[in-house]
Amino acid sequence: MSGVRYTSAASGDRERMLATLGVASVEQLLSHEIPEEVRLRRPLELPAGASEGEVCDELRALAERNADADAWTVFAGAGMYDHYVPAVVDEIIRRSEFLTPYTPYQPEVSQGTLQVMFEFQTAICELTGLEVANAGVYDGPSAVAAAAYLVRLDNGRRRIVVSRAVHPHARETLATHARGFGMEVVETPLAADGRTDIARLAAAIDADTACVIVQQPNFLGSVEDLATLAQAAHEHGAAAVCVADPLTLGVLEAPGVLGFDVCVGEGQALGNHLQYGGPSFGFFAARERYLRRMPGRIAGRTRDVDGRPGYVLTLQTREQHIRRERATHNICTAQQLNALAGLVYLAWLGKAGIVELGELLARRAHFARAALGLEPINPGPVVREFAVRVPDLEALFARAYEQRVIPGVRLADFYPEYPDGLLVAVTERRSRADIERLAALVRETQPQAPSALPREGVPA
Amino acid sequence: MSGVRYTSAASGDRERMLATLGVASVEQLLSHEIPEEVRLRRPLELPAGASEGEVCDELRALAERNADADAWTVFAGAGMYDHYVPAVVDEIIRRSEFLTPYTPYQPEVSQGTLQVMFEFQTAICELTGLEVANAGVYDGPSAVAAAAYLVRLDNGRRRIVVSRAVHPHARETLATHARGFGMEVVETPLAADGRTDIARLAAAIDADTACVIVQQPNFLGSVEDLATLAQAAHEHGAAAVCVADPLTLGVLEAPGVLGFDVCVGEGQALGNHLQYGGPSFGFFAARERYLRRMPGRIAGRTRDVDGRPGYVLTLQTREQHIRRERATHNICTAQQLNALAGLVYLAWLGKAGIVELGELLARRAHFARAALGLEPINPGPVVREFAVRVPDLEALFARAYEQRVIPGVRLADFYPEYPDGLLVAVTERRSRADIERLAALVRETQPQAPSALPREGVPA
Amino acid sequence: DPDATIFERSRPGRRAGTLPADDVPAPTIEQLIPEHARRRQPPRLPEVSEPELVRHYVGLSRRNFHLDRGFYPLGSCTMKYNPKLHERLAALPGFARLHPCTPDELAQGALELMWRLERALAEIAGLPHVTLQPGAGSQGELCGLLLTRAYHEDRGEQRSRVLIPDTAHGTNPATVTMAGYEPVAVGTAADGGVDLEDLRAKADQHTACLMLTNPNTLGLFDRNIAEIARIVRGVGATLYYDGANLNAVMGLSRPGDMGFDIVHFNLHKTFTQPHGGGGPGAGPVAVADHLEPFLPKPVVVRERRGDGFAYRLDYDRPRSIGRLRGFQGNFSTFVRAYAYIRALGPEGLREVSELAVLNANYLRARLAQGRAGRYLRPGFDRTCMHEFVLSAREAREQLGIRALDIAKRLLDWEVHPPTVYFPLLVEEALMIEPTETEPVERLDHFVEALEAILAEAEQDPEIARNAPYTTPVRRLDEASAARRPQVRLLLT
Amino acid sequence: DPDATIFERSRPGRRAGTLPADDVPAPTIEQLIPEHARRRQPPRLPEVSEPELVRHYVGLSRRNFHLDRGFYPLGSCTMKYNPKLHERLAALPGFARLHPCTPDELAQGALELMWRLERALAEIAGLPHVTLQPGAGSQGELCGLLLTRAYHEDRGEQRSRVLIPDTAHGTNPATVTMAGYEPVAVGTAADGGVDLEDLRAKADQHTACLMLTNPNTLGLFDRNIAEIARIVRGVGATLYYDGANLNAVMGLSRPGDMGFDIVHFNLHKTFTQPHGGGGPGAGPVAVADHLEPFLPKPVVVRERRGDGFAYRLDYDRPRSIGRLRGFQGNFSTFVRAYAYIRALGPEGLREVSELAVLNANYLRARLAQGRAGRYLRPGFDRTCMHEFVLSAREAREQLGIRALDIAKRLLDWEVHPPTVYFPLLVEEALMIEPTETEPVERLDHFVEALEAILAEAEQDPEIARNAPYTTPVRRLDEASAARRPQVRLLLT
Repeated sequence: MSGVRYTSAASGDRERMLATLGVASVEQLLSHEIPEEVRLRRPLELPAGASEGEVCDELRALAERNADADAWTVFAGAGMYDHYVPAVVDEIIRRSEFLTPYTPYQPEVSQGTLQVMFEFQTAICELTGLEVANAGVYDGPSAVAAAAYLVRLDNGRRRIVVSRAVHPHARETLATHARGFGMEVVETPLAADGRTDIARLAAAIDADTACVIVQQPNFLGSVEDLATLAQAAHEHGAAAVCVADPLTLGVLEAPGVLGFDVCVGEGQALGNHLQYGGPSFGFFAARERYLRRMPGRIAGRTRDVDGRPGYVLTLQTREQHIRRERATHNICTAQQLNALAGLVYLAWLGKAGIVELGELLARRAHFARAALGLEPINPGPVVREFAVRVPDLEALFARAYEQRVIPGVRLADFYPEYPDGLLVAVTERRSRADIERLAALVRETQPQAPSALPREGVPA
Repeated sequence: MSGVRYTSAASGDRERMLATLGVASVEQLLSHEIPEEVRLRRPLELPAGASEGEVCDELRALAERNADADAWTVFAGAGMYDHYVPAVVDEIIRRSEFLTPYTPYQPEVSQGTLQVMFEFQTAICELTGLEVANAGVYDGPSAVAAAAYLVRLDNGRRRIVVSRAVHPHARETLATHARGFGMEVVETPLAADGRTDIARLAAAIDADTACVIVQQPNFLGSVEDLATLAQAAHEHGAAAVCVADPLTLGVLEAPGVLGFDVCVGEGQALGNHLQYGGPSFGFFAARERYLRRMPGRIAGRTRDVDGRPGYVLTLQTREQHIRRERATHNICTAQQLNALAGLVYLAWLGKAGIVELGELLARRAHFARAALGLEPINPGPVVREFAVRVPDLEALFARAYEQRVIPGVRLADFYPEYPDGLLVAVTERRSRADIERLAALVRETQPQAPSALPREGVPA
Repeated sequence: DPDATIFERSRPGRRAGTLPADDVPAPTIEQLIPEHARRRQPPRLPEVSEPELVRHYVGLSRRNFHLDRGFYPLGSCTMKYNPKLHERLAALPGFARLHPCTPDELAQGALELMWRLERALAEIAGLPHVTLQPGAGSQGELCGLLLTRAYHEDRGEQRSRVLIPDTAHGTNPATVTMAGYEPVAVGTAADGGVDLEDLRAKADQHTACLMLTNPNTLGLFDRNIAEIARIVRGVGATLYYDGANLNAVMGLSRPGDMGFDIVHFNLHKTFTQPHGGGGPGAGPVAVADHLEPFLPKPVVVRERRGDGFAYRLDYDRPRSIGRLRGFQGNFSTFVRAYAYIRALGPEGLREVSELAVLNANYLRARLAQGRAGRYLRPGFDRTCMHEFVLSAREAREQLGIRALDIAKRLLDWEVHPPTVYFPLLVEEALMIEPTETEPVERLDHFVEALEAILAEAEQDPEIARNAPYTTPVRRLDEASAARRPQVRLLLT
Repeated sequence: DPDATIFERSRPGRRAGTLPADDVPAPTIEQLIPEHARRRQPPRLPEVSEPELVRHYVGLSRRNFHLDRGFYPLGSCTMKYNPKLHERLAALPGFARLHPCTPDELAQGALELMWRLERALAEIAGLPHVTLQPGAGSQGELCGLLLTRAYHEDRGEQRSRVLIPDTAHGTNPATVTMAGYEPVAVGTAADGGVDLEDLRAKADQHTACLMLTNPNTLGLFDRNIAEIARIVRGVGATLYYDGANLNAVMGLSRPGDMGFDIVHFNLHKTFTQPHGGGGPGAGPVAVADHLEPFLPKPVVVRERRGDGFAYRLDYDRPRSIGRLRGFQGNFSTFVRAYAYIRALGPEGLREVSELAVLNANYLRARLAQGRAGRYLRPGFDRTCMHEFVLSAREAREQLGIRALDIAKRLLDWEVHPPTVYFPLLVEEALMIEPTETEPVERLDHFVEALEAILAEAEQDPEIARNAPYTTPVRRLDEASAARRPQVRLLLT
């Protein structure tokens, strides 16, 4: 087997090549270069290589030990959602022509990728209501950190005020990065209704506040009052940064329209498979004034020497490979293929589809919340996800597993203050029958559950 | 949903198009053309259309109710085999460029498909040891019928002598088609060792015998004495037709070398998924003298007006679209994509691989036959498959199902004369551990089984 | 060398494939296979690495025009969009990796899918019984004729002739010959339909069958179909529907209701199985009650089992014509066809046909104007169904360019040409089928291309005569390819 | 219009996507979402049918050069073949369709795969602990510096500077800035390695870390690595290994054995994750024991459970630097990397590096002759590892063509150019990394192309200066793109 795996040089080739070099073996080349004291003189301690069929079977066996969202009915969300990924998305992203090229440093032979970037930027601007966007960053949480860094480069202030209703991973990522940026993160609490406590947030903003960060819908699924939040930030000259779920922007107003300066978020819901959390992509949009300090790749439209329209990577003076320590960020390889999936998904969904889907989710979320009959943690408007109190969470999970159902995410994993919280997400794949099945599981396992809400809309 | 599925004309488009036609509706067009007495004036009685995600889920649910060869350990063969299909095969055949074009009637824009056909023909000639091959026919059994028809066109004789060791589906297909061709099929029996009874076959050949048809390895898996069989045919001026398993031709001599005039067979084993029996492809090779009467598409090498090499569909005067009732066959759309899979598989396997794999299968088959410890029906040389007697077949199947094993094919489904017969196939996917698991199932369920053979090679 | 074959890219010792270790204790191959049967020289298959294998075929693929690249108005071929969903579904392990000998009780999902598809096709055809076995339209045709023979023989009749309109697809007469019948051509009337007089004159007690396509290859619906059926039935023959043009009438008119006894479907046309550069397809056949006993075996049977149903393959069919091929047919094409029918439903299917007709008539109307109207005259000037035929006779006579030249010049416009020189009835025929999946701007672009080609030919017909110019190769020497056929590489 | 964007292909009322019926009894959207939050104008996403959607992106894809088409010797990028098997595996529902919040007990296969990959990477790096979390090399670098800071702060030290050779990748200094350190450049010696004198002069108690690539961006193995490690450790700084060039040394030499404390891997380089036109990648980090407490959380933990093992994500890591991103990292890249390591095994991995070195040196030797030897001089004339750097200074001075012109002219040969103008140290640099998956005939073809380009430039340098000619577009106006950036389509 050895010597044939993905490499091309058969033994005859090697002899010919070594002869050209005038050496007898590769070892002879290496022995001059790598000092003996750092040479590894034993085989790596790894299992012996295997044939393609064997590797395939071994990994299939591992895959089958996971409760995937095809075999299981998954109500888990918390930032990643089991949406249907259309076949056209997989078809397009697995074409070699998109899958195997490098970053488009040679624009003449990379117009496919570059035009995709330009179209993606256009779609993100349109969704967020902002003027400029890059072609994607690593993921939602790191996009939040990148937004804070951008604002710091712009206004030089050192404090970040962030609502506790922002995704915990985003807040943790922000905190980790902020240590590098030399910024201070101030977290403000939730109100009793599961939304950002606007007064407390406003009070935390001062003249050294670089930006205010909130999320729409927030981690519990609640719809925030964005306009008021943006205003609070701007009153102190701070930038307003929104973390948004792009799939809900067919029904929720664009953050840019409501006054936000920067809008970032997690793109997984747009045509990216769950993949146990990655890769997906983060998106990053802002007002035009931030353009020359934005992180990430940006494609720009221009013309070639014959006057034909074309695209290039532009504003590369922001980037590490040109500006090194004076770059505005260190992003190199990002998530181009995932952004392409997002773009194809948006085009598949289309102008009517994104509204239809947004409405479908909102209505299903509402139906599900009522159908479960549990006390809501965030009783206000929600659009795809909501949190409820479950008196006996373990009983629910245990019984649900028997039916291959994952009933949601334990909220206490993220917010210890809600030990009995369950975060439930619906998608268009969670049919009415699925929701009713979950409701039945709740009824079976939570006889003592208070029916706090009138079960509006649920047939008797 | 209606009006948007895979079609492009939105309502605005339709109005514009109808205006061009000067009619108010499509109905108005139709009502002039289709007489009312044959108009369907009710909706088809079919379930209402569904979204892509719902169709996907519904078909996945159907798929999950099948015992596929990934989830189950399958020892069934009988002409189709659970070989590993390399990822490169699927990658290449699912490229739109190969998946979605029509038959290459316009060679200038079909060089990809045409060169594939030429390469495929070359590979089939090389495997079979014959001079010419077409680019594939429907499947193995229908290839056998087509071979008989070809020979009849060539020598005008009316009798076909076929060994009972040829695949039953091929014999049935031959019989069905022969009724159309106006040919008589004479079947000659198996000898006691599960091979063709050569004397009986030779005796059945007469001066009106168009061809003799045998199979290598035969349906029970036995290696036939091809040279002697070809000689018997030629002594009476009949053509010798071999049905071959192409995957075994790395270790078994090419039928063309042993004197056969025509070699056909089932191509599934070459890189085609099982697909519950199809589509796969049949291959068809012959001596050069048959070329102008061969069925199916044939690509030929030529040059363009600038002198550049290229390929065309050639000898089209054999074909129905040119010659109509004087065509040599009625084949139109055949199995180009499956033949491409076969070609890529052969190139993946390569010159060394096809021998290695052939040897691996032969040794595993032999090991398995010994390990099972059952009375063989065909005790002679086998290369990938063999038949044994199982005293209590039902007990074996029942116990095997519990362990997700399909122990083989019930031979009585094809040969009622072997009510206790089990046809067992191995592939490179049936590991030694799998074979030993099957042997354990036999031991558990067949305590009375005679251990007819010394268990050569099986460790104590 | 961009033109090298995979064999010419071979280098000794290279390989792509890997195999598990040969770890069983067993005799060597020399001990296992007798010398007379053992291969002496290994087949000279290519020796290439996986990266170069992939590059070779990716490179070849780029030399194909294909449906996902542009307009493909190939008359009679129904080059409609192939939904990507279908490839995902056909690849599901429960379908793709299912052995054909899997016992029925372990293949219930596959059998149920086949049963449901049979029911759906029966409803679309308006005939109660369906076999999915035939592997292509041509096998479906053969099936239909063998059913006809079995039916007549069962009644003690020997019939020798099959009537075929002169507009028919080439497979029809070819199949008739293969089925041991004699084909008899029936003429075409001035309105493009069957010449009833000629039909009446030729239909008699020797007639086994009339094979018909409706709409026919001119794209015209035969308005006399009921009368045709009466004539054919009157002489005891079967009436066979060539389903190549079924895309025009789904949910609008059913062959069974028109009086046909036998219908074949082209799953690779109407039901959007991708064409694969020449297959695979499938040619299921629907029949009336009196032909059911003769259907190929096995057939799928549904039986009540407890609260639900169980499905099995039934081989016990003593009057069956037997088999047309191995196993159960081209199963993965059934998956795609079923998914298509499920996605569209009754309204979607009807809309497919309505839009196929609308697109064809729109294009026909656009081409009746301008230079196209002058040089490309309609074969029969009538409202068409899903396709229509133009004649380039005026182009040949006035401009000196033939249908073939127009076709080749269209290649430079990145449009696939229509079918040319068929049907034979129309001189210099161009047979145009846009299908329902094309947007109007593609149709307009096609009109624009034809106008430009004709305008250019008015100036200089040599341009079209020497076209194409921008394709991977230019016009190829087909004559010498046929005279001195080189059909394989001579390996050394 | 072949240049139209998907937005320009939009037509009112068309659509591709379909959704299930909205069948729940619930209030209308107006009742559910307060007006202040409700969107007033729907986003103007494209309105296209599925067939046209596919054609648009298939068409765009054809305007890309890609690895499955030809040679891609892009220095420092390790453009090696991406096995097709990996795509099949990453798409398995158990991996692709697994929710990141799946409880550990229902994700044992995924966790075991991550654990096994961590162990394999640890062995390859020669360092015991691995985090898979960083989403790219740059995040791995940031992770390494934040670990360094945490480590020093844990010891009560404040250090402010990070040493970086002047040959380093641009991400190194950029990351240093983002991590709040000050970058300090260290010079390069005549043999292409770190200038030890300069290093000794700059390493002091303010030094937090030395970031090093070995082999470095010149493709040269630093033979003084042991001494470098002694110097850095001597001042209490960490030694960071930028794994971009790990493809040169797998199984031959391990960063941990060289004295490095921290290593990042580029799964999209060494472990053949496809580049996707700019991602996704992954940048796992391996560290020595003293840095383990600070690794990002969660980490995968294996525990004995009965006869076997159970795996879980451990969040209880009080000294952790926290998170660099969401969830568990780019899991599907782990699937590919693990499959690659499983397929190759220890011998295969070593052979990868050996052949990468052989290919690079063969190409270097071939280019030392002929016109290439005259106009393209080696940056440092030494046996290289997996890549090497040439300078086109002589070409510029003698022929009047620059490295960029050579790169652009190579496009006409259907070869991707090398990396140009990096490392900065070498004037008119061409940085060439053939990788181990290329066959010798591709290397020879590259030599031939360069020879031809140089020969042609001897006659007429304008040819190269105006190249390329055969690409979908020609040289683009980057200056005005940056001056008046148009970064989105203005929708109307």
